[in-house]
Amino acid sequence: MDNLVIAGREIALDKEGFLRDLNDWSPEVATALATRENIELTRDHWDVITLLRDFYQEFELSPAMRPLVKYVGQHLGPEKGRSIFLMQLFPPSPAKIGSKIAGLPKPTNCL
Amino acid sequence: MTLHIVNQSPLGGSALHDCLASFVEGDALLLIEDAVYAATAPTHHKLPQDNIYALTADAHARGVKLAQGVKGIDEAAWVDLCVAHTPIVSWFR
Amino acid sequence: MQFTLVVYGAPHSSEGAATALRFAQATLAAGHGIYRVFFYADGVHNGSALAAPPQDEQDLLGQWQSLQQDHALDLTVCIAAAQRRGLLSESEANRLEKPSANLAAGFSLAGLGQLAEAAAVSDRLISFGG
Amino acid sequence: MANSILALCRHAPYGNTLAREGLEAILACAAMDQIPAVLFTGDGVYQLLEQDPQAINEKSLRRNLQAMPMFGIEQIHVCEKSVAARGIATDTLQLAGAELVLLADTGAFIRDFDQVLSF
Repeated sequence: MDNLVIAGREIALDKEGFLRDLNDWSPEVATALATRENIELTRDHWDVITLLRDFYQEFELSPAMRPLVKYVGQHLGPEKGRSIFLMQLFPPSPAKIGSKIAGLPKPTNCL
Repeated sequence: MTLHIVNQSPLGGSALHDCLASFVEGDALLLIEDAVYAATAPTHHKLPQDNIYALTADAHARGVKLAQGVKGIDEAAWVDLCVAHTPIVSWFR
Repeated sequence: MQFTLVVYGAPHSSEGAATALRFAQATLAAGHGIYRVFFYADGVHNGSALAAPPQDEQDLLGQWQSLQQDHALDLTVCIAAAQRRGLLSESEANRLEKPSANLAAGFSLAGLGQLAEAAAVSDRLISFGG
Repeated sequence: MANSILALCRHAPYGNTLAREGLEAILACAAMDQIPAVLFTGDGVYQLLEQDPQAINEKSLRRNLQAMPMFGIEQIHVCEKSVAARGIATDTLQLAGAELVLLADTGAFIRDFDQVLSF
Protein backbone atom coordinates (compact mmCIF):
# COMPACT_ATOMS: atom_id res chain seq x y z
CA MET A 1 0.00 0.00 0.00
CA ASP A 2 1.23 3.52 -0.77
CA ASN A 3 2.56 5.48 2.14
CA LEU A 4 1.31 8.88 3.21
CA VAL A 5 3.43 11.94 2.76
CA ILE A 6 2.64 14.64 5.32
CA ALA A 7 4.64 17.86 5.28
CA GLY A 8 7.43 16.16 3.40
CA ARG A 9 7.62 13.23 5.82
CA GLU A 10 6.75 9.71 4.72
CA ILE A 11 4.32 7.85 7.01
CA ALA A 12 4.32 4.05 6.60
CA LEU A 13 1.01 2.22 6.20
CA ASP A 14 0.35 -1.51 6.14
CA LYS A 15 -1.44 -3.40 3.42
CA GLU A 16 -4.86 -2.46 4.77
CA GLY A 17 -3.99 1.18 5.28
CA PHE A 18 -3.40 1.10 9.06
CA LEU A 19 -0.47 3.03 10.51
CA ARG A 20 2.58 0.82 10.98
CA ASP A 21 3.76 3.03 13.84
CA LEU A 22 0.93 4.37 16.00
CA ASN A 23 3.20 7.21 17.15
CA ASP A 24 2.95 8.68 13.65
CA TRP A 25 -0.62 9.77 14.28
CA SER A 26 -1.52 13.46 14.15
CA PRO A 27 -4.66 15.35 13.10
CA GLU A 28 -3.06 15.90 9.68
CA VAL A 29 -2.46 12.17 9.37
CA ALA A 30 -6.09 11.52 10.33
CA THR A 31 -7.28 13.87 7.59
CA ALA A 32 -5.12 12.09 5.03
CA LEU A 33 -6.25 8.64 6.22
CA ALA A 34 -9.88 9.76 5.99
CA THR A 35 -9.38 11.02 2.44
CA ARG A 36 -8.21 7.52 1.46
CA GLU A 37 -11.56 6.22 2.80
CA ASN A 38 -13.40 8.92 0.86
CA ILE A 39 -14.44 10.62 4.07
CA GLU A 40 -14.28 14.35 4.57
CA LEU A 41 -13.89 15.04 8.27
CA THR A 42 -16.54 17.27 9.83
CA ARG A 43 -17.00 18.46 13.42
CA ASP A 44 -18.97 15.25 14.18
CA HIS A 45 -16.16 13.09 12.80
CA TRP A 46 -13.61 14.87 14.97
CA ASP A 47 -15.79 14.45 18.07
CA VAL A 48 -15.89 10.71 17.49
CA ILE A 49 -12.17 10.48 16.64
CA THR A 50 -11.40 12.24 19.92
CA LEU A 51 -13.67 9.81 21.79
CA LEU A 52 -12.07 6.82 20.08
CA ARG A 53 -8.68 7.99 21.29
CA ASP A 54 -10.07 8.70 24.77
CA PHE A 55 -11.60 5.22 24.88
CA TYR A 56 -8.26 3.69 24.00
CA GLN A 57 -6.51 5.79 26.65
CA GLU A 58 -9.03 4.80 29.29
CA PHE A 59 -9.38 1.08 28.59
CA GLU A 60 -6.32 0.23 26.46
CA LEU A 61 -8.65 -1.45 23.97
CA SER A 62 -9.82 -0.55 20.48
CA PRO A 63 -13.59 -0.38 20.88
CA ALA A 64 -16.04 -2.77 19.25
CA MET A 65 -19.32 -1.35 17.96
CA ARG A 66 -21.40 -1.90 21.08
CA PRO A 67 -19.12 -0.15 23.59
CA LEU A 68 -18.38 2.59 21.08
CA VAL A 69 -22.08 3.39 20.75
CA LYS A 70 -22.43 3.49 24.54
CA TYR A 71 -19.33 5.62 25.01
CA VAL A 72 -20.42 8.13 22.36
CA GLY A 73 -23.87 8.25 23.99
CA GLN A 74 -22.35 9.01 27.38
CA HIS A 75 -20.21 11.83 26.06
CA LEU A 76 -22.15 13.36 23.16
CA GLY A 77 -25.69 12.59 24.28
CA PRO A 78 -28.24 9.93 23.35
CA GLU A 79 -28.98 11.55 19.96
CA LYS A 80 -25.49 10.61 18.80
CA GLY A 81 -25.07 7.41 20.80
CA ARG A 82 -26.67 5.38 18.04
CA SER A 83 -25.23 2.97 15.49
CA ILE A 84 -26.83 4.84 12.60
CA PHE A 85 -24.98 8.05 13.52
CA LEU A 86 -21.64 6.23 13.56
CA MET A 87 -22.49 4.31 10.42
CA GLN A 88 -23.10 7.54 8.54
CA LEU A 89 -19.78 8.96 9.71
CA PHE A 90 -17.54 5.95 9.13
CA PRO A 91 -19.14 3.52 6.69
CA PRO A 92 -19.31 0.59 6.34
CA SER A 93 -17.71 -0.56 9.60
CA PRO A 94 -17.48 2.32 12.09
CA ALA A 95 -15.35 0.58 14.74
CA LYS A 96 -12.79 -0.53 12.17
CA ILE A 97 -12.70 2.53 9.91
CA GLY A 98 -12.92 4.90 12.88
CA SER A 99 -10.07 3.11 14.66
CA LYS A 100 -7.96 3.29 11.52
CA ILE A 101 -8.43 7.06 11.13
CA ALA A 102 -8.00 7.64 14.88
CA GLY A 103 -4.67 5.80 14.85
CA LEU A 104 -5.65 2.93 17.15
CA PRO A 105 -4.22 -0.60 16.89
CA LYS A 106 -5.59 -2.72 14.09
CA PRO A 107 -8.49 -4.83 15.43
CA THR A 108 -7.74 -8.54 15.76
CA ASN A 109 -10.75 -9.51 13.63
CA CYS A 110 -12.30 -10.83 16.76
CA LEU A 111 -15.02 -8.59 18.08
CA MET B 1 -26.39 -30.19 39.48
CA THR B 2 -22.87 -29.29 38.53
CA LEU B 3 -20.24 -31.67 37.16
CA HIS B 4 -16.82 -30.48 38.32
CA ILE B 5 -13.79 -31.71 36.36
CA VAL B 6 -10.30 -31.34 37.82
CA ASN B 7 -7.10 -32.17 35.91
CA GLN B 8 -4.34 -31.04 38.25
CA SER B 9 -2.54 -33.01 40.94
CA PRO B 10 -3.96 -32.22 44.39
CA LEU B 11 -0.89 -30.39 45.66
CA GLY B 12 0.43 -29.23 42.30
CA GLY B 13 -1.76 -26.15 42.30
CA SER B 14 -5.06 -24.76 43.51
CA ALA B 15 -7.45 -26.40 41.03
CA LEU B 16 -8.76 -29.09 43.37
CA HIS B 17 -8.84 -26.71 46.31
CA ASP B 18 -10.77 -24.09 44.34
CA CYS B 19 -13.14 -26.75 43.06
CA LEU B 20 -13.93 -28.14 46.50
CA ALA B 21 -14.66 -24.61 47.73
CA SER B 22 -17.46 -24.47 45.14
CA PHE B 23 -18.71 -28.04 45.58
CA VAL B 24 -22.30 -28.37 46.72
CA GLU B 25 -23.98 -31.53 47.93
CA GLY B 26 -25.47 -33.33 44.96
CA ASP B 27 -22.73 -32.15 42.59
CA ALA B 28 -20.37 -34.65 40.97
CA LEU B 29 -16.57 -34.55 40.85
CA LEU B 30 -14.53 -36.16 38.08
CA LEU B 31 -10.76 -36.50 38.45
CA ILE B 32 -8.85 -36.68 35.16
CA GLU B 33 -5.19 -36.50 34.12
CA ASP B 34 -2.94 -35.62 37.09
CA ALA B 35 -5.93 -35.12 39.39
CA VAL B 36 -6.32 -38.91 39.63
CA TYR B 37 -3.55 -38.83 42.25
CA ALA B 38 -6.17 -37.39 44.62
CA ALA B 39 -8.11 -40.65 44.20
CA THR B 40 -5.48 -42.63 46.14
CA ALA B 41 -6.39 -40.89 49.39
CA PRO B 42 -9.79 -39.25 49.06
CA THR B 43 -10.26 -38.53 52.74
CA HIS B 44 -6.76 -37.07 53.04
CA HIS B 45 -7.60 -34.64 50.24
CA LYS B 46 -10.99 -33.94 51.82
CA LEU B 47 -12.98 -35.14 48.82
CA PRO B 48 -16.73 -35.30 49.32
CA GLN B 49 -18.31 -38.65 50.17
CA ASP B 50 -20.55 -39.11 47.15
CA ASN B 51 -20.42 -38.84 43.39
CA ILE B 52 -16.63 -38.99 43.05
CA TYR B 53 -15.34 -40.37 39.75
CA ALA B 54 -11.94 -40.85 38.18
CA LEU B 55 -11.02 -41.59 34.60
CA THR B 56 -9.77 -45.18 34.63
CA ALA B 57 -7.45 -44.72 31.66
CA ASP B 58 -5.67 -41.82 33.35
CA ALA B 59 -5.39 -43.72 36.65
CA HIS B 60 -3.99 -46.83 34.92
CA ALA B 61 -1.52 -44.74 32.97
CA ARG B 62 -0.11 -43.46 36.24
CA GLY B 63 -0.27 -46.68 38.19
CA VAL B 64 -2.84 -45.13 40.50
CA LYS B 65 -5.14 -47.49 42.45
CA LEU B 66 -8.47 -45.88 43.12
CA ALA B 67 -9.39 -45.92 46.78
CA GLN B 68 -12.78 -47.12 47.90
CA GLY B 69 -15.42 -44.49 47.31
CA VAL B 70 -13.94 -43.34 44.01
CA LYS B 71 -15.65 -44.81 40.99
CA GLY B 72 -13.50 -45.54 37.95
CA ILE B 73 -15.19 -44.71 34.65
CA ASP B 74 -14.32 -44.86 30.96
CA GLU B 75 -14.81 -42.11 28.38
CA ALA B 76 -18.29 -43.35 27.43
CA ALA B 77 -19.44 -43.05 31.05
CA TRP B 78 -17.85 -39.60 31.16
CA VAL B 79 -20.07 -38.53 28.26
CA ASP B 80 -23.09 -39.90 30.16
CA LEU B 81 -22.06 -37.90 33.23
CA CYS B 82 -22.00 -34.78 31.08
CA VAL B 83 -25.46 -35.56 29.77
CA ALA B 84 -26.77 -35.98 33.32
CA HIS B 85 -25.27 -32.74 34.68
CA THR B 86 -25.37 -29.05 33.95
CA PRO B 87 -23.33 -26.94 34.08
CA ILE B 88 -19.95 -28.58 33.52
CA VAL B 89 -17.09 -26.71 35.18
CA SER B 90 -13.43 -27.39 34.43
CA TRP B 91 -10.83 -26.55 37.05
CA PHE B 92 -7.34 -26.61 35.60
CA ARG B 93 -3.86 -25.22 36.24
CA MET C 1 -27.38 -33.89 22.39
CA GLN C 2 -25.03 -31.26 20.92
CA PHE C 3 -21.67 -30.73 22.63
CA THR C 4 -19.20 -27.90 22.32
CA LEU C 5 -15.61 -28.60 23.31
CA VAL C 6 -13.19 -25.81 24.20
CA VAL C 7 -9.52 -26.81 24.02
CA TYR C 8 -6.85 -24.76 25.80
CA GLY C 9 -3.90 -27.14 25.66
CA ALA C 10 -1.18 -27.28 23.02
CA PRO C 11 -0.67 -30.76 21.55
CA HIS C 12 2.39 -32.71 22.70
CA SER C 13 2.79 -30.14 25.46
CA SER C 14 -0.11 -30.54 27.85
CA GLU C 15 -2.38 -33.55 28.10
CA GLY C 16 -5.56 -31.54 27.59
CA ALA C 17 -5.48 -31.73 23.80
CA ALA C 18 -5.25 -35.54 23.80
CA THR C 19 -7.95 -35.84 26.46
CA ALA C 20 -10.24 -33.62 24.39
CA LEU C 21 -9.70 -35.84 21.38
CA ARG C 22 -10.59 -38.98 23.37
CA PHE C 23 -13.69 -37.26 24.71
CA ALA C 24 -14.70 -36.16 21.21
CA GLN C 25 -14.36 -39.73 19.94
CA ALA C 26 -16.47 -41.06 22.84
CA THR C 27 -19.11 -38.38 22.33
CA LEU C 28 -19.55 -39.27 18.67
CA ALA C 29 -19.44 -43.00 19.39
CA ALA C 30 -22.33 -42.51 21.82
CA GLY C 31 -24.41 -40.97 19.06
CA HIS C 32 -24.21 -37.38 20.24
CA GLY C 33 -23.32 -34.48 18.00
CA ILE C 34 -20.42 -32.08 18.32
CA TYR C 35 -21.58 -28.60 17.52
CA ARG C 36 -18.10 -27.13 17.50
CA VAL C 37 -14.59 -27.69 18.80
CA PHE C 38 -13.14 -24.30 19.66
CA PHE C 39 -9.36 -24.07 20.03
CA TYR C 40 -8.33 -21.21 22.27
CA ALA C 41 -5.18 -19.90 23.98
CA ASP C 42 -2.34 -22.42 23.50
CA GLY C 43 -4.91 -24.82 22.08
CA VAL C 44 -4.62 -23.04 18.72
CA HIS C 45 -1.41 -25.01 18.09
CA ASN C 46 -3.60 -28.07 17.49
CA GLY C 47 -4.36 -26.54 14.11
CA SER C 48 -0.75 -26.35 12.95
CA ALA C 49 -0.14 -28.23 9.71
CA LEU C 50 3.57 -28.30 10.48
CA ALA C 51 3.52 -30.61 13.52
CA ALA C 52 5.76 -33.60 12.86
CA PRO C 53 5.73 -35.90 15.88
CA PRO C 54 7.97 -39.00 15.83
CA GLN C 55 6.37 -42.02 14.12
CA ASP C 56 6.01 -43.98 17.36
CA GLU C 57 4.05 -41.19 19.08
CA GLN C 58 0.39 -40.42 18.55
CA ASP C 59 -0.49 -38.14 15.69
CA LEU C 60 -3.01 -35.77 17.22
CA LEU C 61 -3.37 -33.61 14.14
CA GLY C 62 -4.08 -36.60 11.93
CA GLN C 63 -6.67 -37.90 14.38
CA TRP C 64 -8.48 -34.54 14.56
CA GLN C 65 -8.47 -34.41 10.78
CA SER C 66 -9.88 -37.89 10.28
CA LEU C 67 -12.57 -37.21 12.91
CA GLN C 68 -13.32 -33.98 11.05
CA GLN C 69 -13.67 -35.83 7.74
CA ASP C 70 -15.81 -38.63 9.11
CA HIS C 71 -18.23 -36.38 11.00
CA ALA C 72 -17.93 -33.03 9.20
CA LEU C 73 -16.71 -31.55 12.49
CA ASP C 74 -16.49 -27.82 12.95
CA LEU C 75 -12.90 -27.29 14.12
CA THR C 76 -12.60 -23.58 14.79
CA VAL C 77 -9.35 -21.92 15.81
CA CYS C 78 -9.61 -18.53 17.51
CA ILE C 79 -8.17 -16.02 15.10
CA ALA C 80 -6.86 -13.56 17.71
CA ALA C 81 -5.14 -16.26 19.79
CA ALA C 82 -3.76 -17.77 16.59
CA GLN C 83 -2.33 -14.50 15.28
CA ARG C 84 -0.38 -13.96 18.48
CA ARG C 85 1.10 -17.44 18.35
CA GLY C 86 1.89 -17.61 14.67
CA LEU C 87 -0.87 -19.79 13.27
CA LEU C 88 -2.14 -18.33 10.02
CA SER C 89 -4.27 -19.25 7.05
CA GLU C 90 -3.18 -18.23 3.55
CA SER C 91 -5.42 -15.18 3.58
CA GLU C 92 -4.35 -14.09 7.07
CA ALA C 93 -0.67 -14.53 6.22
CA ASN C 94 -1.26 -12.38 3.18
CA ARG C 95 -3.23 -9.75 5.09
CA LEU C 96 -0.68 -9.57 7.91
CA GLU C 97 2.28 -9.68 5.52
CA LYS C 98 3.82 -12.82 7.00
CA PRO C 99 6.06 -15.18 5.02
CA SER C 100 3.94 -18.35 5.22
CA ALA C 101 0.72 -19.97 6.31
CA ASN C 102 0.38 -23.10 8.47
CA LEU C 103 -3.30 -23.69 9.22
CA ALA C 104 -4.02 -27.40 8.72
CA ALA C 105 -6.72 -28.65 6.36
CA GLY C 106 -10.00 -29.27 8.16
CA PHE C 107 -9.51 -26.35 10.58
CA SER C 108 -10.82 -22.83 10.11
CA LEU C 109 -9.97 -19.50 11.72
CA ALA C 110 -12.78 -17.44 13.20
CA GLY C 111 -13.49 -14.87 15.87
CA LEU C 112 -14.46 -15.35 19.49
CA GLY C 113 -18.03 -14.75 18.46
CA GLN C 114 -18.01 -18.41 17.44
CA LEU C 115 -17.33 -19.38 21.05
CA ALA C 116 -20.10 -17.10 22.30
CA GLU C 117 -22.54 -18.52 19.78
CA ALA C 118 -21.62 -22.13 20.57
CA ALA C 119 -22.01 -21.48 24.31
CA ALA C 120 -25.40 -19.93 23.70
CA VAL C 121 -26.87 -22.69 21.58
CA SER C 122 -25.23 -26.05 22.36
CA ASP C 123 -26.65 -28.38 24.99
CA ARG C 124 -23.36 -28.92 26.81
CA LEU C 125 -20.07 -27.05 26.86
CA ILE C 126 -16.94 -28.64 28.26
CA SER C 127 -13.46 -27.13 28.57
CA PHE C 128 -10.13 -28.97 28.41
CA GLY C 129 -7.46 -27.09 30.31
CA GLY C 130 -3.92 -26.70 29.11
CA MET D 1 -34.00 -19.30 24.82
CA ALA D 2 -30.24 -18.97 24.68
CA ASN D 3 -28.23 -20.56 27.47
CA SER D 4 -27.13 -18.58 30.47
CA ILE D 5 -23.35 -18.29 30.55
CA LEU D 6 -20.96 -17.85 33.47
CA ALA D 7 -17.33 -16.88 32.98
CA LEU D 8 -15.21 -18.21 35.83
CA CYS D 9 -11.92 -16.34 36.19
CA ARG D 10 -9.45 -17.99 38.54
CA HIS D 11 -6.02 -17.04 37.22
CA ALA D 12 -3.83 -14.12 38.21
CA PRO D 13 -2.92 -11.54 35.57
CA TYR D 14 0.39 -11.59 33.63
CA GLY D 15 1.77 -14.98 34.78
CA ASN D 16 -0.06 -16.72 31.98
CA THR D 17 -2.33 -15.48 29.23
CA LEU D 18 -5.56 -16.99 30.54
CA ALA D 19 -6.58 -13.88 32.45
CA ARG D 20 -6.28 -11.67 29.37
CA GLU D 21 -7.67 -14.17 26.90
CA GLY D 22 -10.51 -14.89 29.31
CA LEU D 23 -11.42 -11.22 29.36
CA GLU D 24 -11.30 -11.09 25.56
CA ALA D 25 -13.73 -13.98 25.41
CA ILE D 26 -16.02 -12.30 27.94
CA LEU D 27 -16.07 -9.08 25.94
CA ALA D 28 -16.69 -11.02 22.73
CA CYS D 29 -19.70 -12.77 24.28
CA ALA D 30 -21.05 -9.42 25.46
CA ALA D 31 -20.46 -7.83 22.06
CA MET D 32 -22.59 -10.66 20.62
CA ASP D 33 -25.39 -9.88 23.11
CA GLN D 34 -24.68 -13.09 25.05
CA ILE D 35 -23.81 -11.14 28.18
CA PRO D 36 -22.15 -13.55 30.61
CA ALA D 37 -22.12 -13.34 34.37
CA VAL D 38 -18.54 -13.00 35.61
CA LEU D 39 -17.12 -14.57 38.77
CA PHE D 40 -13.61 -13.96 40.05
CA THR D 41 -12.42 -16.70 42.35
CA GLY D 42 -9.11 -18.19 43.52
CA ASP D 43 -6.14 -16.25 42.16
CA GLY D 44 -8.53 -14.54 39.76
CA VAL D 45 -9.30 -11.97 42.46
CA TYR D 46 -5.77 -10.62 41.94
CA GLN D 47 -6.98 -9.29 38.59
CA LEU D 48 -9.02 -6.71 40.46
CA LEU D 49 -6.10 -5.08 42.33
CA GLU D 50 -4.30 -1.91 41.22
CA GLN D 51 -1.74 -2.67 38.52
CA ASP D 52 1.09 -0.86 36.78
CA PRO D 53 2.62 -3.32 34.33
CA GLN D 54 4.42 -0.76 32.16
CA ALA D 55 7.85 -1.92 33.31
CA ILE D 56 7.11 -5.48 32.15
CA ASN D 57 5.85 -4.18 28.80
CA GLU D 58 2.31 -5.36 29.31
CA LYS D 59 -0.97 -3.57 28.90
CA SER D 60 -2.93 -3.09 32.12
CA LEU D 61 -5.42 -5.91 32.48
CA ARG D 62 -7.33 -3.92 35.08
CA ARG D 63 -7.84 -1.07 32.59
CA ASN D 64 -9.22 -3.64 30.15
CA LEU D 65 -11.52 -5.03 32.86
CA GLN D 66 -12.92 -1.55 33.38
CA ALA D 67 -14.30 -1.74 29.85
CA MET D 68 -16.78 -4.43 30.94
CA PRO D 69 -19.54 -1.94 31.85
CA MET D 70 -19.17 -0.40 28.38
CA PHE D 71 -19.95 -3.85 26.97
CA GLY D 72 -23.04 -4.14 29.16
CA ILE D 73 -21.54 -6.12 32.05
CA GLU D 74 -22.45 -4.01 35.03
CA GLN D 75 -22.12 -6.52 37.86
CA ILE D 76 -18.98 -8.43 38.81
CA HIS D 77 -19.12 -11.33 41.25
CA VAL D 78 -16.22 -12.03 43.59
CA CYS D 79 -15.65 -15.02 45.87
CA GLU D 80 -15.51 -13.69 49.41
CA LYS D 81 -13.42 -16.59 50.75
CA SER D 82 -10.80 -16.23 48.02
CA VAL D 83 -10.40 -12.57 48.88
CA ALA D 84 -10.07 -13.28 52.59
CA ALA D 85 -7.65 -16.20 52.05
CA ARG D 86 -5.28 -13.85 50.23
CA GLY D 87 -5.29 -11.20 52.92
CA ILE D 88 -6.93 -8.67 50.63
CA ALA D 89 -9.11 -5.94 52.13
CA THR D 90 -12.40 -5.97 50.25
CA ASP D 91 -12.48 -2.18 49.93
CA THR D 92 -9.36 -2.30 47.74
CA LEU D 93 -11.36 -4.20 45.13
CA GLN D 94 -13.11 -1.68 42.98
CA LEU D 95 -13.87 -1.47 39.32
CA ALA D 96 -15.07 1.87 37.98
CA GLY D 97 -18.60 1.68 36.65
CA ALA D 98 -19.29 -1.84 37.93
CA GLU D 99 -21.03 -3.11 41.01
CA LEU D 100 -18.97 -5.67 42.91
CA VAL D 101 -21.01 -8.44 44.52
CA LEU D 102 -19.26 -10.57 47.14
CA LEU D 103 -20.42 -14.18 47.15
CA ALA D 104 -20.27 -16.38 50.23
CA ASP D 105 -21.51 -19.50 48.43
CA THR D 106 -20.00 -19.78 44.95
CA GLY D 107 -21.22 -23.35 44.49
CA ALA D 108 -24.88 -22.39 44.78
CA PHE D 109 -24.23 -19.51 42.38
CA ILE D 110 -22.50 -21.65 39.75
CA ARG D 111 -25.17 -24.34 39.55
CA ASP D 112 -27.79 -21.92 38.25
CA PHE D 113 -26.01 -21.51 34.91
CA ASP D 114 -26.33 -23.60 31.76
CA GLN D 115 -22.71 -23.21 30.63
CA VAL D 116 -19.50 -22.26 32.37
CA LEU D 117 -16.45 -20.92 30.56
CA SER D 118 -13.33 -21.37 32.71
CA PHE D 119 -10.37 -19.05 32.40
